[in-house]
Amino acid sequence: MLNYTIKRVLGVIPTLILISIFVFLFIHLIPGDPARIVAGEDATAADVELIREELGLNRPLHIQYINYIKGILNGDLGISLKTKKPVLEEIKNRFVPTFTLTLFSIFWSVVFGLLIGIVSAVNRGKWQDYTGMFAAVSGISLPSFWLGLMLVQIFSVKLGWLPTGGYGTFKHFILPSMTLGAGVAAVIARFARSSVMDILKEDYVRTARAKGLMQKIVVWRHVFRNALIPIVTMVGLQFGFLLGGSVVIETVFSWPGMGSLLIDSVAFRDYPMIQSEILIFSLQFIIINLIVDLLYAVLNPEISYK
Amino acid sequence: GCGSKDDNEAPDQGQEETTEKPEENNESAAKDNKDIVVAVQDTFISMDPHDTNDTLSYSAQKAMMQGLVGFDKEMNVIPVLAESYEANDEATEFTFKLREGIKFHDGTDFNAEAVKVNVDRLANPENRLKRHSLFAIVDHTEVVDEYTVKVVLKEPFGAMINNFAHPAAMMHSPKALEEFGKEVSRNPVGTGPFVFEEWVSGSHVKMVKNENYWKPDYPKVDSVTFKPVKENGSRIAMLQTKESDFIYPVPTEQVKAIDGKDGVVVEAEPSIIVRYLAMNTNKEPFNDVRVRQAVNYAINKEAFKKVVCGGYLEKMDSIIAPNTQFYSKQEKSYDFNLEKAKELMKEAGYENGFETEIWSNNSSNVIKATEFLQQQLAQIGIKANLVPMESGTRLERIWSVENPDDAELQMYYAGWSPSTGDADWGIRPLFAGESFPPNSYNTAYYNNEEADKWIKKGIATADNEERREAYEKVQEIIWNDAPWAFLGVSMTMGGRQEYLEGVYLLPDGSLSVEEAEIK
Amino acid sequence: MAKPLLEVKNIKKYFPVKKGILKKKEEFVRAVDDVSFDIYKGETLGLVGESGCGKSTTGRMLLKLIEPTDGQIIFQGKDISKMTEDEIRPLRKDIQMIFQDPYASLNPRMTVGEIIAEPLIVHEMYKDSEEMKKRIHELLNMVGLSSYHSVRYPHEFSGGQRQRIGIARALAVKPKLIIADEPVSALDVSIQSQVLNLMQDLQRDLNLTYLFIAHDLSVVEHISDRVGVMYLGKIVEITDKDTLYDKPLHPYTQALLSAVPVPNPRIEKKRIILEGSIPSPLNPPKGCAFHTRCKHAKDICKKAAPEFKEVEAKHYTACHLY
Amino acid sequence: MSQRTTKEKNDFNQEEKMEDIRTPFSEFWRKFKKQKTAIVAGIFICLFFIAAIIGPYIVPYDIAEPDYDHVLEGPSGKHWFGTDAYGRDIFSRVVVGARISLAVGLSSVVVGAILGAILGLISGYYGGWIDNVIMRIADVLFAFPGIILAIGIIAILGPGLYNVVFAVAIFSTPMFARIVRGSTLAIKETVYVEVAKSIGTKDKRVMFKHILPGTFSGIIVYFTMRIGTSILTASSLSFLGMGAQPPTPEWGAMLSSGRDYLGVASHITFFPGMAIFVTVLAFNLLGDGLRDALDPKIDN
Amino acid sequence: MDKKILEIKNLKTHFFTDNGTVKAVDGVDIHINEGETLGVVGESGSGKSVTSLSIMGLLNDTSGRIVDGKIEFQGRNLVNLKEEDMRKIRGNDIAMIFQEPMTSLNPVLRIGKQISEAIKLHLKYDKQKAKEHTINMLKLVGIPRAENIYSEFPFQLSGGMRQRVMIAMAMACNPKLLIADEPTTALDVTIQAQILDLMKKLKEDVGTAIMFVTHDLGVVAEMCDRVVVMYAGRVVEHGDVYQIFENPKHPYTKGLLKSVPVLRQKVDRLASIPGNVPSPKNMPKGCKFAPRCENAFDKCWEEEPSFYDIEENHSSKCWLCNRKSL
Ligand SMILES: Nc1ncnc2c1ncn2[C@@H]1O[C@H](COP(=O)(O)OP(=O)(O)OP(=O)(O)O)[C@@H](O)[C@H]1O
Ligand SMILES: Nc1ncnc2c1ncn2[C@@H]1O[C@H](COP(=O)(O)OP(=O)(O)OP(=O)(O)O)[C@@H](O)[C@H]1O
Ligand SMILES: [Mg+2]
Ligand SMILES: [Mg+2]
Repeated sequence: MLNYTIKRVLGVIPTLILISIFVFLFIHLIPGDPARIVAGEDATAADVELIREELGLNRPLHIQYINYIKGILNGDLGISLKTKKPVLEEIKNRFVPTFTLTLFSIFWSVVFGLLIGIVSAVNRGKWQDYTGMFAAVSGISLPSFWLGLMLVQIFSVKLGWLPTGGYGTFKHFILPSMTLGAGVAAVIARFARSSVMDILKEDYVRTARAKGLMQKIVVWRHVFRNALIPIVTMVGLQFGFLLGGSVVIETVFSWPGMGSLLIDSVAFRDYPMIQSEILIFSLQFIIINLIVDLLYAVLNPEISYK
Repeated sequence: GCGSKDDNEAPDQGQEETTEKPEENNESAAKDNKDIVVAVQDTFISMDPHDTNDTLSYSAQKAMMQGLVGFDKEMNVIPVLAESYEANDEATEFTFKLREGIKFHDGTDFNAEAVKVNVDRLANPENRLKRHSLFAIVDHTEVVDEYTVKVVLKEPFGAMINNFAHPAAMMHSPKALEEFGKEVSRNPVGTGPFVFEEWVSGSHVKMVKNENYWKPDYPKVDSVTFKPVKENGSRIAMLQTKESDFIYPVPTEQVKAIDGKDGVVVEAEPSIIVRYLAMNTNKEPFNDVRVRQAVNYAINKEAFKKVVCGGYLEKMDSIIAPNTQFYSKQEKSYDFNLEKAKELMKEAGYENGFETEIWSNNSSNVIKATEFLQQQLAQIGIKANLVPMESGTRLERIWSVENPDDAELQMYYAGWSPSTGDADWGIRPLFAGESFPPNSYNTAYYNNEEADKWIKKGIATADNEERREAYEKVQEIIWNDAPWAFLGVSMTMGGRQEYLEGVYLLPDGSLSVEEAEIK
Repeated sequence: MAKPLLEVKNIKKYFPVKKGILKKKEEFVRAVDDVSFDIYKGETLGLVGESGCGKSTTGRMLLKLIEPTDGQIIFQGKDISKMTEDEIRPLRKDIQMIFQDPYASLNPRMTVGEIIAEPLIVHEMYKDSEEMKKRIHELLNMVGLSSYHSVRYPHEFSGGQRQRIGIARALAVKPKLIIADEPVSALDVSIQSQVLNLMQDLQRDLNLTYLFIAHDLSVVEHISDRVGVMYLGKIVEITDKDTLYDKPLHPYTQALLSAVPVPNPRIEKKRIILEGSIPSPLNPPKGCAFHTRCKHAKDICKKAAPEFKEVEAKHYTACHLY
Repeated sequence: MSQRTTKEKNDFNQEEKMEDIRTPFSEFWRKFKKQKTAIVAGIFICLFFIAAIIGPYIVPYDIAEPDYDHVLEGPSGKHWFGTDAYGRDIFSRVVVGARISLAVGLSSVVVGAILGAILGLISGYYGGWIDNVIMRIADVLFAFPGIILAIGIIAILGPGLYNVVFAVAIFSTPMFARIVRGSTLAIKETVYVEVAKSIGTKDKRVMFKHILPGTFSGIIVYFTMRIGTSILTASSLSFLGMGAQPPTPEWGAMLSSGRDYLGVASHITFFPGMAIFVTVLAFNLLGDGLRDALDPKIDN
Repeated sequence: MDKKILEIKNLKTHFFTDNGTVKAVDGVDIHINEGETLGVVGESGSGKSVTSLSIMGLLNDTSGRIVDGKIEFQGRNLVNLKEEDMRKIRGNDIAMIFQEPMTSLNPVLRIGKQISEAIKLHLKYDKQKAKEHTINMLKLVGIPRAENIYSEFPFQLSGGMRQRVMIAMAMACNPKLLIADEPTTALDVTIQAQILDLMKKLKEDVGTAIMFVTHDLGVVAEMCDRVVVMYAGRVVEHGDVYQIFENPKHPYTKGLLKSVPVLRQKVDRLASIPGNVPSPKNMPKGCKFAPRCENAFDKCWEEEPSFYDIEENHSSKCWLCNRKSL
């Protein structure tokens, strides 16, 4: 298991390097001159040139990249062009809201998704199945921003139960995480259903029944854990979906997270900020998937014992 | 496209700002505390007024910091930290007599030395402050005595006092400047009614009551929290759910739905923000004044007001708004007249119209306005393609073009708030021959020697009569030349709870919370 | 004496398995470990052994579906073990393979006609499509199916019929040698005998040579002329079938033969029951690979691998007892 | 014993011959016919396509013609879905919008699927470093929040429908590549591919004749569902102001511009929202049905 | 003398699929006496497994249903038993071993747990006692290092070991009837020999009745007391081993016996049964074997024969055995 862990951790490195290059190039392809933006609209060409020099934007791309990587390794993500503060400092405050929001969303979407999926699979072809799957298909068919706006209309404006947006107490989490998690819950439900249905056909489930075990035990002890193995991998991938979704959702719910920061930074061509944000988004995704992989190994003794 | 803020040049807008002024407030109990929440449209960028160029950041800063002079609700210059001021006739020396006994939040005394530190900071190009341009003209600052300070300019500039009224000229505590260095932008220390408490990026800026405020009885609330809420619907919802006490701006579409309901009041006030569709006068077909006038006649401003602005728009009858200093109403009317428009097009040789592009930013309100303009222009055969641009792209495509002849810009929809309140800032950046992008905002590439002459005259003196005369001339020339389609003057739309009073929107689109009071 | 059609000399296949954190450490699965045999024209060589002993790997290497790690494969006097794919392609007409699983070896998305035509198309044997069609029908009839079956899809056929299709495909290019990898082990007994009979008939009519891989000793006995017994990547005994079945020399062969259940309730068998199962080819036992399960194991068996030698005329075995 | 036997036997076999030929397609169709919801969804999709094709010619109003005297009117007999801020007929716009949304959804997925299938096939078939490179790149694209990727591409290329198509295609590609690679890896190991190789079939033929068709069932299912996702993504981009240009009646753009009227004239957002929902739902349900019909494991 | 522990009468189990009804088992009569081993042989698809599953009541997860007939176990009819009562019999009175040792154990649960859960359930042992019992069972089936294996996972065992685990699991609660559905088909001959040996020993010690399903006639000859031959969802012949092997009466049984190559019995050419098992969609009207039968005559095509006694305990479903008709 230790070996496996180390192997997986080391395996992430090439991906990270590739991502850093990709992000770096990608950002530089976007039209819009950051020096111009920093200088402001009414700055002279000379001013802009000066600022470009100061920001190191006039150097060859590969030098810029190397400097950028050097900086990262020293824990220096650069200075935000917009606020002129260290990027790390800016992101620090924004990281937690997004991270907690995604965790919240993934938590409840996994719980509900699994529940719906299992109930549907076990009651295949009955009304529970149809209801569950209809809800799930609807979940992935709704535009999330629309859902968000509608939920605010209903739960905040009409009923006055929940705050319309902002970051703070538990109540603040409910609507954004529901909106963000709806699609993922739906995907998980559908996946769980088919995964459970596959497992139900396995020989060892028949063995378990042949022992005279109760349905409940068969489902939870023998089916569930095996069905979980493929689901866990899928949940990891869904995390990327959540991170992306947070960009839209944070706009709708005025959530002070990385997503809304990213939109701002893109508008401002705040290169160091965008780079770092995307890097952190990707890093988060990779780490989560790493954890998922390890969890996968824990669930699957065949891997953890090698 | 008529909200007073969203479709301006923000976030990099030249000048938009706020002033505060003391007023009376009482207490009451419709709300069980005295902490007010103000929801605004965008995130704050900086708390250093010298290095800020967005109105919204100023709105927050103004609650904590103050300048020597400021604006009242009609954009008239009034003394704040200075008791009085005077200028010499050549408009090269400005002397301020300071109010005595004022302390910064950190206990530092406010005096001539403090003013000198601030003005020097602004005037020094090496500091790379965004607002350096307003003070680049300053030659040096002299401390005359403890409470008298004299600012000497390199050359005459008649509108200088308005520059001092601009929030860019608000005063930092010299101690804070020394202590925090560049970090003052996160640690504002001023003389204002509220003391900075915290700024959680993307979430809120919070400030609490200044117990030692120099104006007696103020402030009347315990704290003010500004929250950025981008989504219009969410801002409205916050007002409806009482999560916020004041929101700005209120989307015009929603006014009817909320005004007067559940204790919500919407206030619409005229602003100095003008809405326009700039036409590139440097290029065909808009180098022909007849085409430009035809465009002006072809647009039904009444319908624009109704459809795009929900009725909240004032008529524009000069190139600047009525509340701007030296405004003069123009004779010639550009009221909707399709016949005339078609005739002019025919005269100009464009009987069958032409194809063009309207550039703009990409907020939903702006797109709504440009879509309307597109429909209107179609009436005289102009097929306008809309090109909404996300702001980075817009900057690149407009403000990176060094040579005017390379400009691809044809029509550009935008708004302008001359935040010094002076005609100069309402005209020079937009119409002077020297103001072509990338230097400034003359997106019409309007270049008229006659107009330029008068624009120069207007700032070469501090004499108001002379200035007025100059600006009357300028306004007439440009209005007749129609480098823009003049669409209207925006109204500032603020929504508040009934129990909240004393929060004002100034004509430049900035917000004042100094007199906030819960009734 | 005639030259063999195929000579296999000391072929080995070590599958590398990457180990360790950086996958630097390599270990090898010794799937086939020094195997030699000859096949003569017109004969059937049977290859038996338990699951995982390397029978299929050996068969695949002969076709170069798996690159041998070492050794020579001489087909009609030419060493094919070092040839490139392009050089070998023409030779593929001469060696064909029949696979164990009649369900998996037919592409479910192709009709039977297309499946049988595939080798003809690949080797560009017919310019004229009508002629090719005729050939396909001829082949179908040859294996006991009807022409109208050519437009159907494999899933409509029973296991035995599918195996016939597989045989027809192998015969399409008129091969000299057919490697049959457990062609009947997935079939029911009543069908198995049909296929075995068919293979025998075809051998006689078309003068085919078979390498017949199986784990069922009775089937191998029935169809083969000579039989080789494999254990853990090695051939432990090889001779003509009567000698092998009457007088097996290697203790493993003896145990194997005794383990086969005989469909006769009167026979009371004296079983040699082997303990445990085949060791992993990843780290085979030192010395004689079989010593861990061998009743006769002596000290030498643990130390030295026995030589593969001709103990009696044409009877080769690798055991320290001889 | 009777002589009838042979004849009877022949009859019996003859009967077998008379059975329909069961092609993989007829097999699929037999199973698909059982999927009632999927059939309904399929019919809906056909209707959408018909609307997309003939819509512009049959709608009651010009979609670009403003009527400032009848703005923001609710649904009525005259305007079934009401009118928007310029007094345009929302029903007409929604119907014509089907053309845009379907075109964007379909074409971006087609591009993504073709690119992905080729990459996945090469990657899975050859393995080794090619596989490594392609899959690492796919990983990177995966780790990159999709909408950000799209925003970036739009920022580079500028807004507009073609660019949206391209952006969404790029962001669908890695998933198709993975799916195809997955099936390729599985099919590559099948005995029938080994058979093909043993016969001497060249790589190209093995890839395209034997492997590719086997990946279709996986692609088709994901393809259908992905159209839904693409329509959603395109509308998200419009929501963020980076999608179709006005006055194009793209549903997402309609939603985006209508959202300021929530609570005042909710029908402006309701109908385009429903249009997106129903379309995406239909594609997802069709995809579900296709999966069940194509999945050999499911058989009853 | 012979007490019937299980008696199946006219069992019909049909699957209701999209393609129509598959009559997998269509009128099967089988009985098993206490302590005896009954061999069930037949071609693939002849309904052997479905019969076993019908006895166990494990058709729930499939589209199959028992449409007719009786399964009497110790006098109780299992067909209409409530799931709750059936559960108490399953794994306790009747246990089953499946063909695939590789997939029949849950890959994520430890061996010990998989065996002891049935013990805890049926014998109501506490944890400690269940563990002891489990380890004893593992030892009984000849697993070395039983204590260690207890906490290992299935993937750590070889196929033969897993099958031993399956047997330990099945035998754990001392069932009165053990259904072994092709327990050695997936194993190598040497391993098969080990398992068969083990089963014989267990049977001698415990005296459980075994229903041994297989298609290997050699195994039947070696293991069974009586044999039932199935074809196309029906029993076509039954009798004791000697009767079946030495005096087969049904043409199918005869064909079957002749088509297997037998070690050391040289034949130039094997006999074979022509044709294929009829597909369920295309069943002949009369005797299901008629299309493949050399001796079929008119009547065979029209009418299905019933059982005709040949000698004591030996009967066959063939018109040729009907003395009256001849
Ligand atoms: N590609 C491979 N990589 C690693 N090991 C392999 C590979 N192919 C086969 N092996 C190993 O080589 C050994 C011999 O395998 P092979 O398939 O030749 O056995 P076999 O005798 O044909 O068995 P069976 O009777 O089950 O078909 C086995 O242990 C197998 O696990
Ligand atoms: N779940 C099911 N759904 C539909 N048909 C089934 C199902 N299970 C079995 N059958 C059908 O029932 C018939 C009998 O199957 P069964 O598994 O009993 O055969 P068997 O005698 O055990 O064969 P084998 O020797 O291959 O195990 C077959 O035709 C099979 O197709
Ligand atoms: Mg093999
Ligand atoms: Mg079976």
